[in-house]
Amino acid sequence: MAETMTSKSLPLAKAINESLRRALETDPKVLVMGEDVGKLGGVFRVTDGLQKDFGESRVIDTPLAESGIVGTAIGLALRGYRPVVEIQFDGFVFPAYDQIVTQLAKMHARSLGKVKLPVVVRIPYGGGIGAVEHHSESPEALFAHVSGLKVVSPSNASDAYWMMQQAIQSDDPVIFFEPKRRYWDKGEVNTEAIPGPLHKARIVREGTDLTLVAYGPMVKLCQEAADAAAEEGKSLEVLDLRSVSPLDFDSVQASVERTRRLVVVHEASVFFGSGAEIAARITERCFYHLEAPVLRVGGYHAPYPPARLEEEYLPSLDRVLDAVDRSLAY
Amino acid sequence: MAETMTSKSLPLAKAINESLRRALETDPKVLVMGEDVGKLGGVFRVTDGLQKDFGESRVIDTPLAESGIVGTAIGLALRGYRPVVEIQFDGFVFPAYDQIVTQLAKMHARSLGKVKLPVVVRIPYGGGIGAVEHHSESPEALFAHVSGLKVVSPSNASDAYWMMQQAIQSDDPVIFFEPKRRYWDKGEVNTEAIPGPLHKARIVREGTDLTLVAYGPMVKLCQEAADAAAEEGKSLEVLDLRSVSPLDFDSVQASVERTRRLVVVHEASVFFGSGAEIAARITERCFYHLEAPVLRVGGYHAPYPPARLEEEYLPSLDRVLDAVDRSLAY
Amino acid sequence: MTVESTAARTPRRSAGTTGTKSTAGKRAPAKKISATAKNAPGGDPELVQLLTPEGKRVKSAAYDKYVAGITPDELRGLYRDMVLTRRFDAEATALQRQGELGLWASLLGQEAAQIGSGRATREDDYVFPTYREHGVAWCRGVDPTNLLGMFRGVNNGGWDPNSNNFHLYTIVIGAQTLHATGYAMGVAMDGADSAVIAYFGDGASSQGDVAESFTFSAVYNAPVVFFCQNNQWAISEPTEKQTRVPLYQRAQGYGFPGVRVDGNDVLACLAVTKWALERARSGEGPTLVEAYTYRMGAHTTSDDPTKYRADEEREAWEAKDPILRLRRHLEASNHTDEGFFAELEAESEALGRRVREAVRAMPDPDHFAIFENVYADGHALVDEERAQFAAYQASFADAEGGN
Amino acid sequence: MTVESTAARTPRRSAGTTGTKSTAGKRAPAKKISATAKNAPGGDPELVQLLTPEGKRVKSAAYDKYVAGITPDELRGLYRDMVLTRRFDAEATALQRQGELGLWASLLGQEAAQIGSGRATREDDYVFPTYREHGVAWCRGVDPTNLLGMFRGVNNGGWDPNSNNFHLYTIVIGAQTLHATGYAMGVAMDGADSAVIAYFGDGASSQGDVAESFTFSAVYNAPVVFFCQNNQWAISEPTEKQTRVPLYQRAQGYGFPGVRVDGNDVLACLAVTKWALERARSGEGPTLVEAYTYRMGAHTTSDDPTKYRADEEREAWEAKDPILRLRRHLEASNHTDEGFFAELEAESEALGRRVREAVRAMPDPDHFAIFENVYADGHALVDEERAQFAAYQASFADAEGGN
Ligand SMILES: Cc1ncc(C[n+]2csc(CCOP(=O)(O)OP(=O)(O)O)c2C)c(N)n1
Ligand SMILES: Cc1ncc(C[n+]2csc(CCOP(=O)(O)OP(=O)(O)O)c2C)c(N)n1
Ligand SMILES: [Mg+2]
Ligand SMILES: [Mg+2]
Repeated sequence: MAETMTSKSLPLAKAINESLRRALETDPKVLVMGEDVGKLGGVFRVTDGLQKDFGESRVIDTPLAESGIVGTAIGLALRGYRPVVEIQFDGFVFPAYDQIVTQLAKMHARSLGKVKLPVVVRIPYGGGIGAVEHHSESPEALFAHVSGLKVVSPSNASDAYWMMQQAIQSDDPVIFFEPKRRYWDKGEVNTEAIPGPLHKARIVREGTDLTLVAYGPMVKLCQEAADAAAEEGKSLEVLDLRSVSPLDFDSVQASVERTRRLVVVHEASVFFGSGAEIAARITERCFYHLEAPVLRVGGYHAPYPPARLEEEYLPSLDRVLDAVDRSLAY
Repeated sequence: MAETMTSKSLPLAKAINESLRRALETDPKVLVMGEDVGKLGGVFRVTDGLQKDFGESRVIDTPLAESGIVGTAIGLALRGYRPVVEIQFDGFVFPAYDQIVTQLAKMHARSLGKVKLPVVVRIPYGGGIGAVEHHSESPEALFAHVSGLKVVSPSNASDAYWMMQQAIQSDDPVIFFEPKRRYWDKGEVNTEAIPGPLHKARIVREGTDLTLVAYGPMVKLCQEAADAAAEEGKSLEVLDLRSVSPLDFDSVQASVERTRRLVVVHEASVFFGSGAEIAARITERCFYHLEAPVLRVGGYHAPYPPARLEEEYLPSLDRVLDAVDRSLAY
Repeated sequence: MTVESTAARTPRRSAGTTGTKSTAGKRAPAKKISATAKNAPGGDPELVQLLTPEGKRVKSAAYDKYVAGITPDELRGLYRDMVLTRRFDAEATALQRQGELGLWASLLGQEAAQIGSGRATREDDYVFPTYREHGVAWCRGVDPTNLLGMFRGVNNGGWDPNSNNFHLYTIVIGAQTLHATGYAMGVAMDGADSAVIAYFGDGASSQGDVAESFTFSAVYNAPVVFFCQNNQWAISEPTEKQTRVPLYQRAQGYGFPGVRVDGNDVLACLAVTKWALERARSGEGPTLVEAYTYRMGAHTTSDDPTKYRADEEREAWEAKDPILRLRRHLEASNHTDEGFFAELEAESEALGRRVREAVRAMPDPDHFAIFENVYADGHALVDEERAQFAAYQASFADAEGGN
Repeated sequence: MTVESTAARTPRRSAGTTGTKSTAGKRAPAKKISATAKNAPGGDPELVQLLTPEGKRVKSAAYDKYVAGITPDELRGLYRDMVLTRRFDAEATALQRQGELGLWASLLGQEAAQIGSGRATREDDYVFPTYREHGVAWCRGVDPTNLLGMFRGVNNGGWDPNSNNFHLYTIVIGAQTLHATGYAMGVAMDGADSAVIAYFGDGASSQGDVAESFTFSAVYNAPVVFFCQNNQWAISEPTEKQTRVPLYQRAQGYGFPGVRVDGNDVLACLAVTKWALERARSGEGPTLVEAYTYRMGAHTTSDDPTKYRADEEREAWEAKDPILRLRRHLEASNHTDEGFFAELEAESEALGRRVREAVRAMPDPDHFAIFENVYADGHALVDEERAQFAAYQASFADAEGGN
């Protein structure tokens, strides 16, 4: 893509930063809040410079209490604000889980539609950065199971920019999972392109022999797997889900009806993970099309391991290709 | 079964009560703790009379704070106690979710096996009792996805009695989901029978045309469905999973290899629910055996509705039979 | 004859109220937060009381001014509010017994705490209740029949929170205190001089969320009043299971004042809440009010208090009845006559009848309501499931038609 | 030359210690809980100090007795502890820079708070740390190299908590205060007279879990000391983002005393913690100690404090350095000589070397460790996945073998 005035190459983290900046500029009701989001600009610098430019009442350093952060964000939303909340790391969202599940997710329904809670909960998630415990988890399934929430995860800078715009504009609470190990990956961002819908999957690469489905950090891995498979003469289609709830089953189904084989890849534990839901529903929708059972590649049913073991724990090129081979062997 | 000295007919709630009593008698390290478990004997009377007989330091009324309850139970377990914690209703477990997920589930692994946390978290769960919001939910998938936890749910008085014994004896944390709408259902309990393993499924009824899989409150419904189907000449096998994590896939597989059709029934939302995991794994294991996709009957992707709508929300005889018919139609 | 709350309010949520007694308008610039929490005016009274159980007006140097201008008419209004609230509550309890409601959480005994504090709020203030604030709802002008929907099981909250600035009932203990704090932060950001009041119980004081709301409100100096009705019991647990010191003292360690008020004294509750709300308005930040009262009835209609508490305790509190107390005061002051009480009795009866009729007429929700309002912007899966549900429902119609 | 903590302890977890200064044995029957929290002895001192920054010993009527019998040898021991802890910490920081550790959380500046409080504990006491209590670990006799495993990424906690009654590091802020409280409840149930100490930071004070641990410990009168190291910063947030009054005051509203101690004064930290632990032992329940100190370095090696704080602040605190202060005192008291310092320097070097070597020699964990210790009693799925993993791994070996 030719670089235009409105198109620039940005790391994913910076794309989110610019998206937040745009939202803060456009809508005086937008707030950014969380631990260390102010002067420090967040531990990943995603909110870098925002407090300086928008002030302490728009970009708010909060006390160290996640339930309090989400709970007060709900109150601010009730007052007409649109808070974008940062949870510092995936493993620290759980103190806020009660407020998210019992309040944020349900208040719209509880009020018979009278109350809207346009709150975005940003969560840097996933592993691969050599971090200590609680800093590498992928808890998306724990939110997708909960109705009332929307759950999305961009895989690249452009999606990060635009999906954040759309998440903030959404009148529903959105859990926004940011693939932290891709924060520094650059991508072209066109800040004027009209984006597709927030919850629509995107074919990243077309193929005919098998469909790889992923979202967030695993999309890149699947692209690499498709490259590697291509060298062996296998044509893999790669689908970036972008949204886990709602999940664009139509796009997955359409792809699988063509390729007849499906492998789902995510970092989260396989057991009760997104892959289970995708496998179950796609098998129901494509029962006569599937030449092989839907296979899943993901984390094991074990706590995310210490950094020196994470390579073995995480889906890798070889593990994806192994699943591809197993699927093709049917 | 003939009533012996050690066999008696008990409501499910009373079976748990007697099981707790036995544990308190047998092991001085066993504690019962929670809101209103003492003098009141719990809002469902499951702990009725226990404080009177074992005193306030064995049967402990706690402050109204679920995180505190589970967090201090962890500390007590570290000191060598075996706390059985009550969460008053399903919808109130979420304030404790952080302690459960980040501490209770992970401490054994974190300590490289040095620390064991034999904590049982009792949760009366599920709907069908005409209750107000937060009192009818089925959050089991949110615990099954988390490694380090075991998740079980008895369907009848005998299992309630014995599974509680086994859960308390287990050196792992066990989330014990009690089917509150079956609390008053009576069943024969033999307090001397040697039970099967805690995590093994049980064939409740043999059949040849299709397998119904359920646990907790839905087992009875599946039995009724099998009865109704039998009248139409359909032979359904009913499997009571008893344990959601670990999940006895071997037994499900064995059954499905015979019946070639599977319907999973649970109250929780279908989306990202137990049925997804069962469908995905059984499809993988029985790909060439299945004549139809695994079908799921469960709650909708919507908050548990107000009482006057719960009948429509919950799996019903008709909805189960409808899924059976759809499966058999393949 | 229709019966409405004395002060049915026009829906509005922003500042600049036209409310009678308010000096509405822009928020005063936040005062510098003092490094230590100042105590309530008048030192650290263990229990603020303006009316004795016998109805005698006692002086309070600190709080008299907040009720100084109160007219006999307003006093009768408070009395009327309490009587009608109690009548409504009794009717709801009866309706539960008759099977019209699945559950009821009675406020019996807490009328003064609720009417006193509720009447202290200004139209543009915002209220975050628990599940028991029927009296506060009354003061806010919420139609009492609306409160019954969730207890009947036809909805999870049957009113528009923004119509009366009265949020939906919150069942998860303590959660609403954070919503109140966030809302109050928003009020302050808007530069409005409204205040927010969050209700919670003695049991709730143990929840982490309540503590976090204290921290947030103190740090941001949010204009919020924490109104704790210490009714001595959290279901079966006495307050000693939650704290070993009086609850109002909790505030001080967070840097704002706490005060204990006689929760069965409607005048004292009115005065203390007014004081606290004025602090909020004038930029002095949060206050904790502990209304010391008693849950005269069961926790809810599902509860059996004989399991855990003695009759004598209840009897002792009956002598401090909030309604009786004000009646004695009104009578001693010659503010009432036979006619007033007779009229009120008729009004009560009418209210009871209206509530009864309204509940019985409340239709079951449409089945498709399950799928409504799950999302504001829609969700593909909900649409899909709704369609499946419709087809499934239709299949019965077909089958029936086919018979 | 091996370097060990001055008081390496034999593993034990029950009461009845043989520890030198303990009057171990059965717990005193719990005293009746007083209705109001008593203040720390000596009134409500804003800051307990026994050594000025210049090393001058100042008198404290309330706390002198807790360090009255301290010998020059013990003073030198405290000094040695602080110096070696700082050396260890510096070595770990260096190892992180060299890529041997993935992360390090330095305790630089907090040596007095940690050594003072750590040395106040008795062998049978139990410690619940955060992730920064390297000095306390040292006092408990945990081999410092064991602390490095989680920062290197080879484990999530590399020691047996029951060997030294020193729990694993807890990263989720505040969670451990509840574990400490529960453990202390268990101690009390056992009738033991051990005490428990829970460490947490100023930032942690905002977490609901910490508030709930205050409530539980107060209600059950649990023998626990809450030791808050207020190092002025929670990553980039100054303490004002967590509270608007001094943190030690938080305790009072929960019904137990709080005291602020100069966290850079090892003697004061020792004395105040001893006082608090003795309260716990003698059935007087919980205490909050706020050690007022300063995080001299970055939050962790990933942090860049220049983004959010000025150098001058750090410089001001350098003048209050905890090690320098005790050194001045020792020198002024003629308790040390050249030899002592030289020997300590050598010991430091040896410790540094040992840590370096141990870390470099730390092997990566076996791949199968992923599947170990997930459950104590096993789990079918873990077994299945382990087997699949083994087969998958073997397939490479096969492939390689086949080449
Ligand atoms: C988080 C949570 N835990 C438990 C419950 C169950 N529950 C409902 S009311 C109640 C007692 C509340 O006591 P208190 O706060 O004193 O309020 P009161 O009912 O006395 O008005 C409990 C335990 C709940 N609703 N939410
Ligand atoms: C629940 C939770 N939220 C956020 C974090 C990320 N985090 C790690 S340390 C820290 C600051 C802690 O500050 P403080 O309690 O003062 O301790 P200090 O680091 O200063 O010793 C934060 C926010 C965490 N570990 N846990
Ligand atoms: Mg109460
Ligand atoms: Mg700090």
